[in-house]
Amino acid sequence: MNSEMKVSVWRGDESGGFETFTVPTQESQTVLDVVAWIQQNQDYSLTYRYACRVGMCGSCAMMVNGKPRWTCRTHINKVVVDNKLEIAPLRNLPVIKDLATDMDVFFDKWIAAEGLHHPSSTRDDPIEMIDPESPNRQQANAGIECINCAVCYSSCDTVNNNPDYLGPAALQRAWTVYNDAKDNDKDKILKSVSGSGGCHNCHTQGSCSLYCPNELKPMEAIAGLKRASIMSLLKRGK
Amino acid sequence: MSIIGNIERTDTDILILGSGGAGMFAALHASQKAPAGTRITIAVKGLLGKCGCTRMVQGGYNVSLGHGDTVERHFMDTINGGKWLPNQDMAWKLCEQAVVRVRELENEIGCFFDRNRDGSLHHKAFAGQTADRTVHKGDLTGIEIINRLMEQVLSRPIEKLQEHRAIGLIPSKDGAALAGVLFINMRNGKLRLVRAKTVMMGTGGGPTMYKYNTPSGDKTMDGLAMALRLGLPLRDMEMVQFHPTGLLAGEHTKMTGTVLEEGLRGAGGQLLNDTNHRFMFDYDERGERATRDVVSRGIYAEMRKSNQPEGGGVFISMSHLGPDVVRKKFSGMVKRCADSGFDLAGGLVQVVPTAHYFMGGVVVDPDTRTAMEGLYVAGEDAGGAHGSNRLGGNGVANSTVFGGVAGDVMASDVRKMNTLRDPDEAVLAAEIERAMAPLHIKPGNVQALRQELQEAMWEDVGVMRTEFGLNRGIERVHAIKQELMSTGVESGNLAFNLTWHDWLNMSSLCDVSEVIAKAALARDNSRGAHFREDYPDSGSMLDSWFTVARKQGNDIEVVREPVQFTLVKPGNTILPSHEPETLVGAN
Amino acid sequence: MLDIRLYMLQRLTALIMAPLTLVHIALMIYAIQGGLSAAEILGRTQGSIFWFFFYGLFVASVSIHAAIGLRVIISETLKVRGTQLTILSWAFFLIALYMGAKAVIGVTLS
Amino acid sequence: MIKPHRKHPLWLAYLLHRLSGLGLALFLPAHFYLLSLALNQPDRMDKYLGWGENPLVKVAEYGLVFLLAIHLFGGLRLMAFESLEWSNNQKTAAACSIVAALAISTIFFLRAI
Ligand SMILES: Cc1cc2nc3c(=O)[nH]c(=O)nc-3n(C[C@H](O)[C@H](O)[C@H](O)COP(=O)(O)OP(=O)(O)OC[C@H]3O[C@@H](n4cnc5c(N)ncnc54)[C@H](O)[C@@H]3O)c2cc1C
Ligand code: HEM
Ligand code: SF4
Ligand code: F3S
Ligand code: FES
Repeated sequence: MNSEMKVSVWRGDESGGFETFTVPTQESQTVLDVVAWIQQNQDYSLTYRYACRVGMCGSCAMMVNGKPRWTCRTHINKVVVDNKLEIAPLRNLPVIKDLATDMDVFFDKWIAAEGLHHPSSTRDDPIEMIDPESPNRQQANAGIECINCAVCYSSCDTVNNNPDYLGPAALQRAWTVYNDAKDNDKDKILKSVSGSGGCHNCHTQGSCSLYCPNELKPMEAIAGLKRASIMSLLKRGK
Repeated sequence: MSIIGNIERTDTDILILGSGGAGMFAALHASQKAPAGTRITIAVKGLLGKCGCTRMVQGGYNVSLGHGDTVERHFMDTINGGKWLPNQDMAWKLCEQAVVRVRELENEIGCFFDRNRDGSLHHKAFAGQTADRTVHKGDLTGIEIINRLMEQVLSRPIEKLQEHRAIGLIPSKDGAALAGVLFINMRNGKLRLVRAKTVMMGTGGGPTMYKYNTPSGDKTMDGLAMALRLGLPLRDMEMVQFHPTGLLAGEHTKMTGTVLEEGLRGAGGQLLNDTNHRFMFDYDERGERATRDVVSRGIYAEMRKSNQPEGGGVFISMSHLGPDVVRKKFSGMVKRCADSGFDLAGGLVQVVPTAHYFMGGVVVDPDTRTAMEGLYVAGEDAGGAHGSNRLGGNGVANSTVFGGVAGDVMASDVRKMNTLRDPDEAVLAAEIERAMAPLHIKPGNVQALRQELQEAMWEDVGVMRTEFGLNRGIERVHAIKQELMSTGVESGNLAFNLTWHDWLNMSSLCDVSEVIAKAALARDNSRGAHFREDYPDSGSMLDSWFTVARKQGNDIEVVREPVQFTLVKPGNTILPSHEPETLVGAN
Repeated sequence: MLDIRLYMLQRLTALIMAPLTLVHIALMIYAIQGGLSAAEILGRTQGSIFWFFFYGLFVASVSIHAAIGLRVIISETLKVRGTQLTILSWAFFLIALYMGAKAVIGVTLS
Repeated sequence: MIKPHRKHPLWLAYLLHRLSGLGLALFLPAHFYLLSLALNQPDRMDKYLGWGENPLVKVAEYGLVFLLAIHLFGGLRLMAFESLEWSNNQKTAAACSIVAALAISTIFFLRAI
């Protein structure tokens, strides 16, 4: 690899544009390191976001060469082509400045999908016995390690086309909660994912499952919700 | 001074700083217990739930919920681990309430911790414990805890101020109580004063002034620096916990310093020096499986011996266990190393001790109250629960337990507080002035100073300390702070101006670094995480004392206060006499 | 833009059409092979109740199915929403149904 | 141009399904119109069918059946994925449906000639 690369970085808000920097390449260097290097050495005003730097917090995701990725865990060898790199803020979210987006809608939808626990017991009750190998638990476990990085959300064109669409991460969370033996309001979940922004809008584009850095499968979770909601409609008329 | 008239001013009743385990639980409990109509606000330096260290918890959460374990046993382990320095009432509350908190997390918040085949909670054994006590969700326990908490907070009418960085605690006019908190709204660069009847600070400490460190990037000791400026007493400030195996990948990458999990050593991982010698047995008969502090010192000593110009670390080797086995058992770690270009399963990965957790913090009572009315502190910002060393698994227990306590206590205390207090405008003006100072001087390289500070602390106030080194460290920190005060930041656009925040980070880090060094100088013995080469002895347990530091004018004053053995004295135990010493391996 | 009702309708109609379409394609292959004329087609189908129901069902299904499909495409690409969208989808449905019905009647009944 | 994040089989299958559905929906009224002509003006219909000898129209017809076949198999693939417990063979299924569609329409095309 060359000892330098040309990095185009998005500047400004939605109406901004790319600016190009020359960045020295290093042996162990992630895309996040590239961005930080520019801020620390070339342009003090560059804005980006990160926290954990090890792929746990999901706050560093950006578009790298047009594909959404977690940048703290993306080695530049994986993405640099012809000594060039293009870095932009995540798609499908409002841009605050440069590489930082406003993730509020993403989380509003998470809650709107009822992606939260509906308790069936309290802190005074014992911990519920749950067989880790039971089919429901397996389904719930499949999506539980989501770090809400919004990579899937920004890869999905249905999100882009339909502002009401809850999106893959929120729906996957709803599916996880739905399969949790401890959850007490499954009807509420099905209801909230069956509306005009719900799971039935998913066209199985598959980008969500392809790009999820944790190899989760929101597409399959959404199919699960479609099934469950239809079954419930057929069985009970709701 | 005109800026002070320009800042935004808003009010709330209960204000919470930080969205780690402490902040989230405080917000939840406050919203459950406070009288109807109480306004609750949570302000955080990053995005809600997506910053701080609780999210990064890997190993798990200590709770005595099985295998014959008891609160008493958990308590005794905590006291022994902290080498008799913990505040015993806090430690007791920690162990006792952890049981309630884990049930709350499971039953009300919706966390799912790993189960045994029979459906019961799975507990694993963390080092330094006499029972299998640690509940976990794989090795991503923190994500599970914080995500579930985040959902609950987001679904409640709790005001959130994201990317609002607290920069000053503002007392009331008479100085008797806290009036509010000064923030920078990072997104637009504007200042905002939020008045509140009660404020809980849970900004999570974070020893990121060391060359190698594990915490999330947003943590820079802001809370402790603010408390220091307010004149509050801070305890155990010399106690910095190093994790023995941080990844070493070069100075230019943020991957450096991040934790390679404890389990690697537990499973038989070997530490080799640059001559391929497995050195840990030279230091301790338990070899790589010795406690964190011992292994950290072993590695540090080895690094000093080899004296490589590059400052290289030592190597962790797993391949003798069979690369495929390693790949399967530690898939997360193997992938993470691969992402920075290293082969953990088959090759050698360079590691160094890395600053991990800060035991020191604001002096609080077991109800999280501080010396100042209206201010509560919980989580890593609070001192006392761990004493000189924190057991693995007690960190997140501490932040969630005391965060919840703070929420409950504030919810009841606000009932007695009828009005908001008026801020001391002079302090407010001074805090604004302090934060804006770098914007008026010639811009310079803040990052270079951060590196200098991290070198200085690593070399002189690090894993092994001496009087000479500590004094030199203090001087170096002073010089760096001075340099910082004459280093400016480009002020053209204050919206999301990270370099301005880097500057403010440095300011907090310098202030607290000085306190760490001075407290370390005051402790002329070696306890827990604090090791003095010139005083290797631990001192008399019965006469144990802890350091209390506070700001006096421009100086830091450090005094010793005796530990009150309110529940158990050194040499004794509260375990019934028939109890075995350890339950690990018994079942 | 697609709630569970519309989704069900779209899938249901698709399921109905799938076998019908296969039969229709097979028929066309067979017909074209023999060289096709209007009279031939009509001869086969006219006056047949079976073909009336066969194509009638197809027309009903396809009108619903395509109207819902277009509704989604229109809303997603042209950002048309609300009443406007409802009017458009109904309009397509009714036109398709009307034209389809005319064709089926013409081909099978008269 | 196809944006980078879209360059993968499932997204292309989605695009294909949408375009084929759209094509069919636009063709449908025309087709019905033509058939209803059979009722009123059988001559004109014969004239149209006469065009069938025209290679261009052949290609167009080939295209229409192709669309129908693609859409049919794509739709079945989708519904199978949605309603059966999921399988990991999505991509294979997508590919197979296209192949099958091609095969059917090729048979049709060859026989027509
Ligand atoms: C890699 C790693 C692994 C760990 N593993 C374990 C483990 O297995 N078991 C265990 O028990 N403990 C573990 N710990 C320790 C544990 O994470 C912490 O002790 C605990 O989570 C601290 O919680 P907290 O709420 O006090 O702070 P944090 O969770 O760190 O939260 C601090 C919050 O305050 C915010 N903040 C900071 N400054 C400001 C400011 N100026 N204004 C506003 N907000 C601010 C931060 O952004 C953040 O939201 C680990 C720590 C790390 C770093
Ligand atoms: C023959 C059997 C058919 C089957 C099995 C079928 C199946 C489907 C399915 C499952 C969808 C939903 C796609 C999605 O949500 O992404 C769909 C969409 C659609 N169908 Fe069909 N269909 C059939 C016939 C037709 C016909 C004959 C037409 C038109 C005349 C048609 C027009 C459409 C349109 C316009 C869409 C919308 C495409 C989109 O949303 O991307 N379909 N079809
Ligand atoms: S599903 Fe994957 S890509 Fe989507 S938010 Fe969760 S971790 Fe990120
Ligand atoms: S990318 Fe979007 S359309 Fe569905 S399969 Fe994933 S949510
Ligand atoms: S910085 Fe946390 S996921 Fe990248």
